[in-house]
Amino acid sequence: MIELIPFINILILIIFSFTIIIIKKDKIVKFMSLISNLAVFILSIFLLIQVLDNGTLLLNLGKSSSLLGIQFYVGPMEAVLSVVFTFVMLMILWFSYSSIENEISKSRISFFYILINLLLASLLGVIYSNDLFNSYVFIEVSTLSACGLIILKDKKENIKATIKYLIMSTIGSGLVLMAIAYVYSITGHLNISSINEVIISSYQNHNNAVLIILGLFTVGLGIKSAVFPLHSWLPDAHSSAPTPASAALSALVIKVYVFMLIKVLFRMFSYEIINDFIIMDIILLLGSMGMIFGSIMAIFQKELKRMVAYSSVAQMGYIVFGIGLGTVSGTAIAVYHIIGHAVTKSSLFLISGLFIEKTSSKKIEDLKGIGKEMPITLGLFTIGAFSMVGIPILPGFISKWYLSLTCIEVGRVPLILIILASSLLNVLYYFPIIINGYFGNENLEGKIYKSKKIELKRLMPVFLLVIAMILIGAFSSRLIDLF
Amino acid sequence: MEFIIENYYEVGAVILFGVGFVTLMLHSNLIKKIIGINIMDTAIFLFFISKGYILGKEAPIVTELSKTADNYINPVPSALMLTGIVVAVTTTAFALGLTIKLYKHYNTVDLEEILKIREES
Amino acid sequence: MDIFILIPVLLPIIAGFSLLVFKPNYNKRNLIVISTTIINLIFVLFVVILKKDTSFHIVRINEFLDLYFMPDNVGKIFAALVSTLWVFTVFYAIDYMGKNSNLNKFFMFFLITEGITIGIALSGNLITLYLFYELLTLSTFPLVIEKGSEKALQAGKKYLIYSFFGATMVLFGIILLFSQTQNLSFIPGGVIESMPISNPEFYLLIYLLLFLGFGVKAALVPFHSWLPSAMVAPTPVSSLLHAVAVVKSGIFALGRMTYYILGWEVIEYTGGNDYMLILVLITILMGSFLAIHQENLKKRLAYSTISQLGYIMLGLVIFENSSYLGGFLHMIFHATIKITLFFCVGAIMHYENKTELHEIEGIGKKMPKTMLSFTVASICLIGIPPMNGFVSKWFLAIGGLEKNNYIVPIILLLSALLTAAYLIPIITTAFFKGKPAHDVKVSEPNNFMLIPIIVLAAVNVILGFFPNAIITMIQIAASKLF
Amino acid sequence: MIEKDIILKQIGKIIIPLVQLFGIYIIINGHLSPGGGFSGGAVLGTSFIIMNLIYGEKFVEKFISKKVFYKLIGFSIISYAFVKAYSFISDIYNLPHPIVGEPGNVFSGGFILYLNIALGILVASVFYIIFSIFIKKEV
Repeated sequence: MIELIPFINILILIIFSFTIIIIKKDKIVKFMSLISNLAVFILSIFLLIQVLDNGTLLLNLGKSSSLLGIQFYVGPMEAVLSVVFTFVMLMILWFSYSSIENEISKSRISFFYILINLLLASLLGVIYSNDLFNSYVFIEVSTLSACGLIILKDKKENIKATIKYLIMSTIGSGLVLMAIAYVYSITGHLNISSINEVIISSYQNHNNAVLIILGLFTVGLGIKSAVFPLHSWLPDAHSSAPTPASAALSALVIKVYVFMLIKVLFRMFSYEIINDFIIMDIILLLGSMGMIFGSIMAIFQKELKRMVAYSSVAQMGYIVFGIGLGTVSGTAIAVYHIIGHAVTKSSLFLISGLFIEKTSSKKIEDLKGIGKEMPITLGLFTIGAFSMVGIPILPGFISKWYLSLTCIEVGRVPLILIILASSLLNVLYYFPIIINGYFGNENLEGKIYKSKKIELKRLMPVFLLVIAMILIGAFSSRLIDLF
Repeated sequence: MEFIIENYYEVGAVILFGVGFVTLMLHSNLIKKIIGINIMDTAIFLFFISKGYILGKEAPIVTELSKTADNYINPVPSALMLTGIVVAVTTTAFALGLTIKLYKHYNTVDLEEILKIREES
Repeated sequence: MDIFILIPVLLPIIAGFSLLVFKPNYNKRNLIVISTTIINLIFVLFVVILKKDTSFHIVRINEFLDLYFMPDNVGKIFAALVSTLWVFTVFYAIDYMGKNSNLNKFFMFFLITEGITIGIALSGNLITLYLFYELLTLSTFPLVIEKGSEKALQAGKKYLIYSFFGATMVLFGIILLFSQTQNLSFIPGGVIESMPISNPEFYLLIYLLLFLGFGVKAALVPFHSWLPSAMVAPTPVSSLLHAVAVVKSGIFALGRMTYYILGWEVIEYTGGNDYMLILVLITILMGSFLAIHQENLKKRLAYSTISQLGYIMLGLVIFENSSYLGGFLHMIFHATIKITLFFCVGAIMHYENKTELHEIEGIGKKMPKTMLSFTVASICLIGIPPMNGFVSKWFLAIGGLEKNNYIVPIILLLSALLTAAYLIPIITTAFFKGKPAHDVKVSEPNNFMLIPIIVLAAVNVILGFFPNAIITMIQIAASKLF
Repeated sequence: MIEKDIILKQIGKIIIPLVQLFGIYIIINGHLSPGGGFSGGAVLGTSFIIMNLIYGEKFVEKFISKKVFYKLIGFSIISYAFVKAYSFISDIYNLPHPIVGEPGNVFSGGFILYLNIALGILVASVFYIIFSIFIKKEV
């Protein structure tokens, strides 16, 4: 039974999500989505234990051969990712119970939970699936539900952001589908492992085709995961969405596509083949550019959520950078950064949602003195920002450290400068918020002291996320050894 | 030249893909963009299905059990593309819905003009 | 029993957070703060006297994130110095900061900074040191911008940017180093075992990165400008920051890096210390020259700090037994001297509200004890025998001569002259200008402020006469190196 | 709404039931002949759309209201998921040994008939709902 967990996870989420359509009462809706997510989280933990004990799990649906059926491949990476993703989603859902009414009109609340469930199901699908076309379908489902989540908040800018996102990601999925078609035409398989077998033996005959496939996959998935020059949709979409949705989008959705890219590059092809092509250098370049320019653009943002969204672009740069190094350890750090950043960025987004709710302003400059009114909340924000900047023990530092070591390992020492410059730039945009928050007095003068304290009950999910972040940092070496 | 004629399905599909892509990128009208997306998708369907087509063989509908698999074309691409079509339909419907909504708010379906409005406001 | 080592680090931090949690009133807060620092001093002395060179692992995350404490002689001296001076400063600060009710946060960071500085002193490898080094920046930052004015925030920003820039360079260096050695523990003589090393250029890069990175906090010349701007902080903070905690942590980290990580033989082989020697000499002269032109007393002392830090760094770029000894001695002596000077200036600022040189005419008649202490400390700093400043400078000069480097003693002498040139005017203005003595009513500072000043001045004199106890301890540490 | 032409209405009376029957035929015979849930559902959904266009929305609501359509979506998808999951998990009627339908016998081919019906209902409902959302501009 336990080897069916990946399938059951997705099944539970989809069934519950469509049961919500039939139900009218919001309370039951919330309860149901909580139950389903909790169940999936617990099952994912079981799955992780199973995978750690018995090694990689291959699930052929219907127990048929891998040639015909859909295959799920759950290695340690996938198992850890699914635990982290379900955990983050659970926390986001918990957070949304008390705050979603503030942002979405009442008639649409049940849609939110439908879409969240569907989104998580499709994300898990992309993670588990070992079949290219199946992944493609899940990618499309996740894109559409992500679009749906953005449009739920019925404002002008949301519509515009959504259409931008939709068009961009449709281009992306078109390119991915084209790449799949190419792969199918030269190998005759859709199963990633089978493709690998064929390609290893015959890739020299199809050098151009392989290059085209790599390019299409990189650009297509790059658009979807907001890799630097293709990121233009991200700030609009992630900043205008309702807070829990933007947390989910920024923390989970874009990560999944990068993970898909990892699967394509290193499992479908292999390290030896990939390093023969120029594509890795291009990916490395894109990552470096993302790290620097994402941060620079974040510095110039005046709205808090936009700034955090641009910071996501920069952090995607780290992940892509890790991939671009083209070694096993680089990939492991990329996956580690996916995990660390998922936890960190979701807590940052949720906290900025709280700030916006309490100050009723999106502007960063209105946050001066917020630390005196919401000390604990800003404290949590500070820890998250420390991780981004790279204070030791927190995950941000550890990814930077290992990335640097890997740079030296592959003999590209100057690249360390980029990592360090990017973390300095992170200081430049996260610290002013904290400093002005704790030490700026301007907004408090002449005002009646308004208590903006948030009940601990509402902060609990953020607390848990921050604790998880610290744990991820503390157990980093064990995590990285897994991958 | 021979190469092109021999692989006329693929060449056609790639040309169609290019047409769709250019339509998508160069037109600022949202409806045209959506048309472009559809052309692109169709091109991929054509490409994919042509990969499964074998000249002189039938569609894989079993009417006489005596025929073996050699008599039929490869059904996998067709089945996949059925799913692809569903996905494309969904995306198109969603995009059209969004366009209607956008038109309600901005009174135009021209994406560039809409983006300009933001900068002004 | 090894966990005992943790107490000096954790106690102030916990006490600091307890201030935030319990929000005590004025009297209780003072009680907490004073008792914490005194108890902590006792603990530190326990560690210094009782503990042999043992290590205590806090947490071992992986091969590089292995946080542990290892108090050796060098660290013990630094820890003892820090905790001793902190006690004086606390008394001083309580009086200086006044009865403002909103000071819990200030004292919280004040205590936390003590814990972190002791953490730097006791840390057993470079990564632990780096962690505490970063935390030091973060915990002192609120102290710098205590006033909350625009100027203070500006200075704070400058401080942060400089510090993080330095820390980033350090991190770069650490990464490069780790990739070569896989070992960041402090071992006398350095972690690099095989001499001669195969790639000196690489190690030169590491050395320069680490030296310049830590040099930011130690106010090495191209990166010194945060120090004078950070003078906007309240005097107890600036005295601690500039005399003890921050700059000395930078120096201490430099010392650890030079003698315990890279090892002086490796550095000499790469030739990196020659480049740094030039920078250090420039630092000494430039600090002195700039100090002469400052009207503001605190700024004058700040530039003087820069120059004096150069002296200490001399001991880190000239690899000679007596240089090491002199540098280390000067680190201790400068701490006690400079804190005295700052306290005096702060007392004048607090009670007379005078900050500029020309304003303090005749202040020596009004506050004779304070200004007398200032005079004693000045003489010590100038290095007139048999004061303590002389002892350390003597060893530094000897070290330079042993290396056949004649420019060092020359610069030392020149700078001593300049030191006199910027300190003597303060004394003459205070004592010999303004109204005659019998017209002025004597009004000394409060005892809370005065006693630390006088005691510290006395300590300076005593250290000058009897430096042998400390010299012996340093010689033990030095014997492992040379 | 403007009253539609009488010819349209009368022809509709004849055509629409035929279209619907045809759709149902395609759905039910999906496992025996070309066709299946998606294509049949599309035909069926189109018939509702034509109905809406000719006789107005209220006419359709008389038969099946919007809420029912929504519920149909929910139920059909859930039951589809359950049945297919059962087949996946228990390995009954699954690839690579699917039970092949016998031409002429509707109740053959295992679960395929039920899956086709569920899919057909789903597609028909979704088509109609998308159309009605668009025509009323309540996106």
